[in-house]
Amino acid sequence: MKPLRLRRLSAQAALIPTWVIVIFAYLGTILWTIRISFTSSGILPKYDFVGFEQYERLFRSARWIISVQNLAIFGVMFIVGCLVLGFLMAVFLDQRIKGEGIFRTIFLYPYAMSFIVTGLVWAWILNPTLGIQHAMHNWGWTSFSFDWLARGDRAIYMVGFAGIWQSAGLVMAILLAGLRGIDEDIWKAARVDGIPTWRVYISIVIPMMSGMFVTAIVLLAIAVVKVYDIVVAMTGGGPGISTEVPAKFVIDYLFNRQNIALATAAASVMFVAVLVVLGPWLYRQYFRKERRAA
Amino acid sequence: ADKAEVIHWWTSGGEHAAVMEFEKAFDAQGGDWVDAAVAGGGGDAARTDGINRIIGGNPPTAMQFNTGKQFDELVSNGLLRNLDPLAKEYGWKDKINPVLLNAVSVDGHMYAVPVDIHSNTWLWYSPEVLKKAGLEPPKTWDDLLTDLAALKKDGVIPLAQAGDAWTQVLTFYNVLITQGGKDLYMKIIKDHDVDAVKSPEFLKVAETFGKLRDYVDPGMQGRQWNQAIALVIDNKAGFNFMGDWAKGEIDVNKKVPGKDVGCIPGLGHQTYWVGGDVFVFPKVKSKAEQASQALLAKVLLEPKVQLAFNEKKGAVPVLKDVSSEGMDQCAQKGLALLKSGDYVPSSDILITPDMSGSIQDLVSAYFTDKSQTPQQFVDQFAAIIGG
Amino acid sequence: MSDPIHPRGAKPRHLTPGRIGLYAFLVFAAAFFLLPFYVMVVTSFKTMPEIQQGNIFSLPSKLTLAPWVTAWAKACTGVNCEGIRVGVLNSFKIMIPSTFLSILLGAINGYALSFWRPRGGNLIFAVLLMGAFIPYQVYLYPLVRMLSMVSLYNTLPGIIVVHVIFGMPVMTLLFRNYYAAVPVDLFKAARIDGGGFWTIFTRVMLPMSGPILVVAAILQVTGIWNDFLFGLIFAGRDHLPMTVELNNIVNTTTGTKAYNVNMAATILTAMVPLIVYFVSGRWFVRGIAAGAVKG
Amino acid sequence: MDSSVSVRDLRISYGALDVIRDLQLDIAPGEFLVLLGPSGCGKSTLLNAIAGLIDVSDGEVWINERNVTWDEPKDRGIGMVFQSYALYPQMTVEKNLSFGLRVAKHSREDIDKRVARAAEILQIEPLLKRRPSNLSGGQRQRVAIGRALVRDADVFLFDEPLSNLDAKLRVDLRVEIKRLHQRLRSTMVYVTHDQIEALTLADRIAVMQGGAIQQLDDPLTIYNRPCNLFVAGFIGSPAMNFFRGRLEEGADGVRFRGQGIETPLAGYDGDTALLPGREVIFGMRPEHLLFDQDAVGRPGQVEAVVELEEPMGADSLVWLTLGEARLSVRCGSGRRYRPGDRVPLAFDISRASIFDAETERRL
Amino acid sequence: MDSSVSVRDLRISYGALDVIRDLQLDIAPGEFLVLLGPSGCGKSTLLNAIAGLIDVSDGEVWINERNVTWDEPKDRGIGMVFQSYALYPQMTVEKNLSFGLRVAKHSREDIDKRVARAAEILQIEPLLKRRPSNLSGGQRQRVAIGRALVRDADVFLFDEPLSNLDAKLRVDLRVEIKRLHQRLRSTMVYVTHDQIEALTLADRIAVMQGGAIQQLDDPLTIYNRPCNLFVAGFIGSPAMNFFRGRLEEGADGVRFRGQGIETPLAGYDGDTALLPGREVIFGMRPEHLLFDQDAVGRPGQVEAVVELEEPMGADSLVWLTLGEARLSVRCGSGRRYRPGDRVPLAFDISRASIFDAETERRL
Ligand SMILES: Nc1ncnc2c1ncn2[C@@H]1O[C@H](COP(=O)(O)OP(=O)(O)OP(=O)(O)O)[C@@H](O)[C@H]1O
Ligand SMILES: Nc1ncnc2c1ncn2[C@@H]1O[C@H](COP(=O)(O)OP(=O)(O)OP(=O)(O)O)[C@@H](O)[C@H]1O
Ligand SMILES: [Mg+2]
Ligand SMILES: [Mg+2]
Repeated sequence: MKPLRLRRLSAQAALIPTWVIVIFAYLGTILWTIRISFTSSGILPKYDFVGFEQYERLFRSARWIISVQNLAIFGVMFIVGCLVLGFLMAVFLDQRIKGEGIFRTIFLYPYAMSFIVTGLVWAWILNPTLGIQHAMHNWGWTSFSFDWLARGDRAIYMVGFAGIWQSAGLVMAILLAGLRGIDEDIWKAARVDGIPTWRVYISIVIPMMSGMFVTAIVLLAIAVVKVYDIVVAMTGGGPGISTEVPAKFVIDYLFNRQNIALATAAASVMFVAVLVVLGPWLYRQYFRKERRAA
Repeated sequence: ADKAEVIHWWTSGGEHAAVMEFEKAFDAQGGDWVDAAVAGGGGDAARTDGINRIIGGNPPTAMQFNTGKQFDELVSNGLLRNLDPLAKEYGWKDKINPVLLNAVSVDGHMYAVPVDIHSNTWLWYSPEVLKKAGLEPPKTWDDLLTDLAALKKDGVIPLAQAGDAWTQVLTFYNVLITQGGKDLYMKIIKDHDVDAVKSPEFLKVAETFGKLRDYVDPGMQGRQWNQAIALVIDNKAGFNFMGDWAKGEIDVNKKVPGKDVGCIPGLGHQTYWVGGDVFVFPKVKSKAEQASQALLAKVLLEPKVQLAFNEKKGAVPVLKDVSSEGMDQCAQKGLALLKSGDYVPSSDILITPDMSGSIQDLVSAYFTDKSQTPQQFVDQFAAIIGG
Repeated sequence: MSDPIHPRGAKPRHLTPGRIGLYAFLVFAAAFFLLPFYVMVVTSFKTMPEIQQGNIFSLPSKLTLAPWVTAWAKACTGVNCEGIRVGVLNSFKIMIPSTFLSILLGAINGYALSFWRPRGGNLIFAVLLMGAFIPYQVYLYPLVRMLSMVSLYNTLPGIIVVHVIFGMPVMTLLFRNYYAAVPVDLFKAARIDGGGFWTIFTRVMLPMSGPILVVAAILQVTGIWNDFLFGLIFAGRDHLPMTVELNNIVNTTTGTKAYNVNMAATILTAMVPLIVYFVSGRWFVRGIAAGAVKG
Repeated sequence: MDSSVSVRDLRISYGALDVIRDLQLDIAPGEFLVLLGPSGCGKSTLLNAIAGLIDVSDGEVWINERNVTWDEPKDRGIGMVFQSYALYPQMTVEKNLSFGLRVAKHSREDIDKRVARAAEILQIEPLLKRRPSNLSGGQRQRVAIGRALVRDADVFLFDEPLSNLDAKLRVDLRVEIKRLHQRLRSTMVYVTHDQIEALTLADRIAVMQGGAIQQLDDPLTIYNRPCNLFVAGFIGSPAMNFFRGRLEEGADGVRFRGQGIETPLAGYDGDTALLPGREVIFGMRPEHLLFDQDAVGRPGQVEAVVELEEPMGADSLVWLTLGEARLSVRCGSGRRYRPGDRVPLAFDISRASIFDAETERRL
Repeated sequence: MDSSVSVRDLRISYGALDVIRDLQLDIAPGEFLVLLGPSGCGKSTLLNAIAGLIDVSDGEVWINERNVTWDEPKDRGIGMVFQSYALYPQMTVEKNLSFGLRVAKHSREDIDKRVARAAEILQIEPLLKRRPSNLSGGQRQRVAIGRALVRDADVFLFDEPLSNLDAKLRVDLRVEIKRLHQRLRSTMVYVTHDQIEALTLADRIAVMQGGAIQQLDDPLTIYNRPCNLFVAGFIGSPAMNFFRGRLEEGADGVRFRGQGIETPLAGYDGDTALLPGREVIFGMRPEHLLFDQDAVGRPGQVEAVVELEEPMGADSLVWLTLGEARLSVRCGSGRRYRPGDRVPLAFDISRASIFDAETERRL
């Protein structure tokens, strides 16, 4: 028998706060959430059992369906947009340009500001009677029309647009770090091979930076699933319910509409979806690799 | 002095002035008002905060709710103080307007103090804009639609509508109550009568409401209620549907309700749609705080305070025996309806926040999407009421 | 250079179209990113009538500082008219310990998970990773209950604990990745030198975690400083951060919204994170390079 | 028992995989033992087990007559030097050296004394105030050794301490380590996969493969009388030349025949009798082949064709083909050979090694 | 003019710093030229300039009689192999080899043919479908060479292609590169700081220091007749033994005296006359010292004290002290020497090198 080893004990002891948080704040909450989703609770939890009633109602709800659709649209647009714009900015900043520090700060600052007001400013800028369209009309271009934020079928794209504005800088920073980490010799080898620069980026550099892209995508995906502030600040879910998102659905039902059972059902669906969609991928990214390295 | 921490969401200019009246009166009687205003979303943030604090065992002394079912469940879980002893002491049950008394009572026990009566839906108009366009204030819904069309032709914003969903719901109820009538409203909202929803009358309501979609401007999205009424006040738009709290904004702009800005309590059936604000008093342990609650409750319902508060708030006092003297034209019209019995309880009083949320989703989706037909609207409405 | 057939010496440099396009893109992108900030700044210096009449993009015709004064010291919410300055101290009181503790805990987790591989380490990490994807609001209700059970609800330590809880996934992820890149030999050397868990952590690992500490600090300072919801619900009346005040001012619906005041208040509130970005932006990229490479 | 380090029945597994199986090792006090073997054979694992940095699955580790199997690394009286130096990057050299002592709460004077002594031995006094990032590779390595020195360790463990350095520096530091050992006379266990290091440094070499020790002997024995095919092939650069064939009865005793070679085996320095008929592998080191002038008139002389000559300054390597076989010969740098030259070649049987083709053990 | 690569008046500067100054170099077609020098001397910079990967500050680069100073790397007819391999990690070996051709829009058959040929030459056919991460170091190196091969380059440039590999593999790949050169007969320019590689591979070696070429000669000349002290010290492992002293007139001609040594210099193979009175440095390679039995009875015989012996299998290195001087001797692995042994020592003057103490040039 191995004697108990002190060093293991101190490592375990150091993790006690983490264990407490993981068990109570995370695991406990998740289990509680799932439990409540099977009850008929209103504003306060009630521990009865009504089966899948809340889930049935959830999937009958037009707002939930729209929320999920919007999440998909927003998610794809936001992640792709941030990656593309962030990557372009990173690539251009990596060309030994003058004033790199200034540009970098400009690209990053939106991430430092709360969306409560930057969202409002975007709502203005995109508002047809206040913003760009109005300015263009004032300047004489009266046929100019840009009213997507006011159109139910287009508004979600504008939300995505503002989201990209906020987070592209972060992606830029991550990818810039990745670009800086690429072996100089790869560039030389590609030049000797006569490969055009854009081709090097697409065929060689991007695949090489997959680690950085993963980090960026994980951070962006976390933001997508939780997207709330930006919608509230820019559209409040409107016009109508055309820019509703799941997190807002959960929150509205949690406290305003006083139906925590439905809210937790929605949250559980989100959780399961994340588990199913991202779980295997996260597992591969963070656990399988580790086993191999060990 | 005893501290009383009060959560509310009265943060706009008019509301700020009004709530100051409460504070002054309370402090004058030895209390110590600790203000806990939380703005935003028609009280969302404030309610989130308050409810969590009650659950967390650290309740505020008092907390604002809208008249209605928002706090029912807190009552059934025994989290709110029963106000019956106070009501008996001060004789509130006789003095308070019965609609409101009903609304703050659960199983005959009083759990909240109503502080104002609002009519949640009026039609406001700009006499100047109408005059310029050579129009008369409308008498019927058809008049209104004609006027709107005329204004649209003139290039004026016909209907100043805000983008927030709840303002669109107000507009909808205005059509429902004043075009469809009190009975239709009660059958649908109180009795959840699906047949009433499927009746031709309701379809007509849906059609009229749908027609309004044509008269809003593209700037609606992102506009808040006060900006919408401001358009009417500034003579930039013809009409606006909003509750009587709009008068607060009119006052702040140094205009006179009923004169500079016209008010119509209903185009067909003139009806007072009773809503309002209440304060609840969560159960607290400390005796001192309980005393504070008692004091605050008493102050809130003192006639003098009621008058001062409601004047600033643009509402009507909850006490039956207040004189209409000194009130503006619009308030007087409202009070007359109240006295004549031409009133209905607001939907908040009749249905759960859950259902009212579903209705809100439906109404705002319909109002902002012209491709939806009235019939679709009716069917979905029936689904909500029926299920 | 004169004889193209016999090139000699340095290649002649041209300002190539590519290079021009590159700067054009950067300037254009910068303009796009600065647009909202520009609108905020010019609006904050305009008078209300001008805002209502004019174009949101135009420069103020008459510069006024009044909105800034109002935002800082006079703006009303409810019955109080003290501007956003009331929350500043609270914001610092919340942010400093929360940032410190969440980074510390994240670092300990990352360190323990990378080097000591304790039992259940993978479970911790998996749960944290999944937990990061759930909207915060779902946690509110149970957290309120739990914190009130241990009498932390509506206290300064309570709000700090909440920030620590929600900072944990990303902090742990950052530090775990960073320490995974530290040669394990270093850890072994320290063990032979007699270091225990804490000695190695405080005297060997932490001092060499500079770059990632910068990244963690930047993320946490911005996140915690900008938080509104947790501050509102968990901080308690005496510790409300300035974002609650900001929300009250911005979402307050005075007759015509005081947009100039709102903008000034926002810029004032954002000052701290902006300064942090400005000062440490250089290290941010370096730190990310050091910490996030492994994905 | 008189041994400084002793490993008994050691088994180490990662999950289901046994990396080390039933390993026995006794190291005498003051001995310089080198663990040599290809990458992944378990050298570092064994060293880490001795140091207490990984838990053993079974067996015991004794250091200085004490069972330390479950002791903490710091309590084992060892010092360790790593391939990547593993210096604490944010500490000065002095702090690096004294860290362990400070952790163990030694007195200020004691620490100063020990650091000064180590710095003097390693001649790094001028570097004491610098950070590792400002040191050259060789200097870093010295500091890493110093860290073991200050601990007054009885046993020094080295894990490929020189493999990150360039060739020239490696030679210098190798000599320094050897001198250090002569001066301190501590027990040293040294992991490497560089055979020159192993041969030059070791009192005894343990050649490992697949988690087991193949041969444990002094360098010359390992080099000249490798106990099996693996050891023979692993040691020596360029590698020993091997020829497959069989033993046959000839006029002058047993002969080897195979791959175009036929040579009598008289004078073979073997362990067992050579039985005719056996399939064997016949091995000759490049420098033990008799070549050109030296080969003329020797028994079993053949002719090989030059493929390539590699001059190395002091001597040359000549790569030859002989039938299908390809072999290398080391010779003085006198004459130069051109590809295609035909050169006589013979075998110095007294230095050959013959292995059973099946068991691969030396005969 | 008959040269494959020619560098004229080359100057390369980073900012104010001239890394390479006024460098001239002519490489004959089919020649294997090695650039050898300590780290930071500008080897890679020169190679990159030839490849067109950095812009020259002044001067010209000619490849195959064409002035390519301003040409793009791909248009220079070169292939390049990097120390870190620089393989494209996400592509299979086949894709790695063919990527340049695909981009240049070669026909499918042409690509296949070239890849097949390169794969055959390098014997990497079985690896074509693998990713670089699944290859061993040696295999990666081969793929990197293959990438240059498929380009049908006239000139191959290697930047320390073997220094990331372990010793054993280095020997094998060295031989392979040599064979490749014999087979292809392309011009090759090879950067290394490993002198064994330089000696074994090169037709000519350019020894560089501080951005300038010190000596450009064939390996044996460089080894035996280094033109100055730097080259002498840099080449050879262990390094040449140096003794400071002066030339004196003796009975038997000029003698060297210094650091406890006195020896006649008759038979010195020098470039200039040896003038007595000159301060000089006397250098002997470890393998050219006469030692033990060999030294007995030689002129200028002295006695040295053994400090350390390093057996290296094939031979041994013995480290000696002689007065204050410390020196190394390479000898056969017959006898073993113990520290403290006193052994006779003499000098084979015909293989010595004598340098002017001031100019450091060979006399
Ligand atoms: N943490 C681990 N988990 C699983 N297998 C491991 C672990 N560490 C080492 N191994 C395996 O144990 C074997 C021995 O590893 P070890 O590091 O001792 O080899 P080594 O002889 O030191 O090699 P090298 O010369 O490359 O350093 C290898 O096959 C390796 O894959
Ligand atoms: N981009 C650069 N900026 C400034 N100096 C440089 C740059 N690249 C190289 N140098 C300097 O030029 C000199 C020559 O560098 P180079 O890489 O050619 O050396 P090297 O001989 O290849 O060395 P090594 O053997 O270490 O690869 C060095 O002193 C180096 O510091
Ligand atoms: Mg190892
Ligand atoms: Mg180099």
